[in-house]
Amino acid sequence: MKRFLFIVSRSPYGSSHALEQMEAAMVAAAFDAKVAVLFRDEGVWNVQQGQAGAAIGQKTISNVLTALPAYEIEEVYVCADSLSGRDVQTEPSLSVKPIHLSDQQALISACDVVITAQP
Amino acid sequence: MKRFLFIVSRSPYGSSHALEQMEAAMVAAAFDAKVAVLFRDEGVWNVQQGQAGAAIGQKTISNVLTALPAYEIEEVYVCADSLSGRDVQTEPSLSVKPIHLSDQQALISACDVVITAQP
Amino acid sequence: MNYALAVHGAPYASEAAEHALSFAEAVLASGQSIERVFFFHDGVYQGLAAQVPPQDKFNTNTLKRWQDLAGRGVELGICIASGIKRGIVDESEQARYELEHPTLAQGFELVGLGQLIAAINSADRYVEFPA
Amino acid sequence: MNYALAVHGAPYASEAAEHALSFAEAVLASGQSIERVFFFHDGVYQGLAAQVPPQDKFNTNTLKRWQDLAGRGVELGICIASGIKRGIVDESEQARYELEHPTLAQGFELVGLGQLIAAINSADRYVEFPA
Amino acid sequence: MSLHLVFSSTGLSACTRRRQRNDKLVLLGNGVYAHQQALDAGVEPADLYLLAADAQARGVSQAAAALAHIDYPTLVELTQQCSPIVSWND
Amino acid sequence: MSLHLVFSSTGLSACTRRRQRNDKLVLLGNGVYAHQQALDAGVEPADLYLLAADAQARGVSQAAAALAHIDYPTLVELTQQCSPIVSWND
Repeated sequence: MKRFLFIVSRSPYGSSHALEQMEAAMVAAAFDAKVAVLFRDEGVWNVQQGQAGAAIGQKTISNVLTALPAYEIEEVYVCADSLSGRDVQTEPSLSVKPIHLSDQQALISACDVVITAQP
Repeated sequence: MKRFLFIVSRSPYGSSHALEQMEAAMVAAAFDAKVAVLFRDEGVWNVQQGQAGAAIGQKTISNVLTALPAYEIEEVYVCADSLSGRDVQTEPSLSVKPIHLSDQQALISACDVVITAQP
Repeated sequence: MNYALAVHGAPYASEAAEHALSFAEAVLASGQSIERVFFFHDGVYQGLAAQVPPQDKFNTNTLKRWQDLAGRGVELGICIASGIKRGIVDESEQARYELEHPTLAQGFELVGLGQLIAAINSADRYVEFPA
Repeated sequence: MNYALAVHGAPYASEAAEHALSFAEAVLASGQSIERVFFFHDGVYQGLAAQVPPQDKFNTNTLKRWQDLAGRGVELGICIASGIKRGIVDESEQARYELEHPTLAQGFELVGLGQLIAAINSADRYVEFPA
Repeated sequence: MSLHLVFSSTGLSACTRRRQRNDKLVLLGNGVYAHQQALDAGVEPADLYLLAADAQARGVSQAAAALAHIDYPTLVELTQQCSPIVSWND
Repeated sequence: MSLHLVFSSTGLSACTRRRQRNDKLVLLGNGVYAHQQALDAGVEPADLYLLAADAQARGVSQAAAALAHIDYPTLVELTQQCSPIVSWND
């Protein structure tokens, strides 16, 4: 079975791309693939605490992300470099791990498939 | 009659937005509006010398820009700040003027309508 | 005051619809008027007929909000040049190009770029909602 | 080798079609195979039926190039979730949601996200053409 | 006096370098993340607004509590007071 | 060895910070403008490719003449030699 990495580089709500991408990650996991998720650059805002999508008639993406472990997606990373310089307060109910650039290099190389959604 | 400014911040070919925007500028000029065009950031690549859109089945945008004077669009500016740091060689058949940031501030304030096409 | 609005973003790729609709509704609520909403670039996809809103608790039906605006007399003009190349055609363009079906939603119409400039010239303000 | 391709960009908003089509044509020309092209996010607009190509000297008809690819046995799968909310529906979805006309172009089909993952699992390589 | 509608953090950079002092600036959509960046670029707090709904959706209302959070009717009022209205979404 | 497909100048920055030394990198679309930026970021000229048609359309063929300009069949060959294939288009 292949190892998938989903890289999310866009913040939520501005477009539905991050949400659609997480749906794809869950489907991959449902197919028994080994799935990791990496939030980088503006994408790190997806894990921000206190989101309330209802204010603009949208699903709250941090709530969607809390479902990842139920799909056995345990490797959820947030780029440490992207966090610095942004005032992101990580939603406490999410178990996400900061990851340094050098470890991201290794992560990407170790995967068979990298799926992104840009710009 | 109103004074229009079209701000082009995207490079050509990656999307058709710069081209569609220049069509709008020409229509505005045909309506006898006073029209200025400002290329900034990646948009400065629109005036690059030696373009050949035919290589990818597209119109060559620098050729489209040569038609601007025929529409009496004489104020065509390129952000000087955006030029520095990019190796842009301006197409010699275009009469475009480099413009500094402080003059762009004044230009924007002096216009009634600013039309952009982003991202 | 009289407003000309422009929408440059497609549904789901941008918040242009949410921003423009809420702004337009506030303009009308304040007793002011809208000369025309002009859909340009990828904004033309706002007028695609067959959009099926997600069946979630929000039931956000953006297309219906546009049509309600049209019902209140606001003209929704889709740039014909941007529209037909992307596949937004009314019955007359469908016939002209011998296409199988029209794709333009009720409440919208295809207009030329001149109608953008004319709306701006008639209006006191131009507000643009980008992609 | 066997390829799975993904297209995330809409026509005119991106070069995804030009890149993906030229790449796919080169894959086939080299004697290799394509498991499926999957259209995701705004890429679903590639399959909108009524696109009228600009009448210029280039006569680039991207939709026809996709259909030629389908004619050579390449499956063109549009993400059904991304597609129907944006207004890309086949006859069956049109009937289900009581819409006036279908909008999906010939040669394309609506498929689930599972078909993206299945294609990737069957293929040796996944290549993605972004928006 | 111009009104600048800023929809992203890169749009903010492009805007702040080209705005006149005392032009007003509204952060909308993903632009609301850039509230501190706007202050750092020298925008006076009195000239800076956030669209309340967009800040709330994104969870940045609290961090930007010192600034003016506005609704659509107030945004409409600002567009009456200012011209031209310029959008920035690089 | 990974293959990185870079479609923009900001995509290049995101990529070069996350690629392994000796991963190959192809500039496509608006990415071709960033050829000098790629060299400045430490990409070895031997690992750097431009899609010839995209460079030609944009008028940067000459400025990037020292680098390898490739066509689609060569791009297909690169995708056979490398895995995973990662797209960057921030």
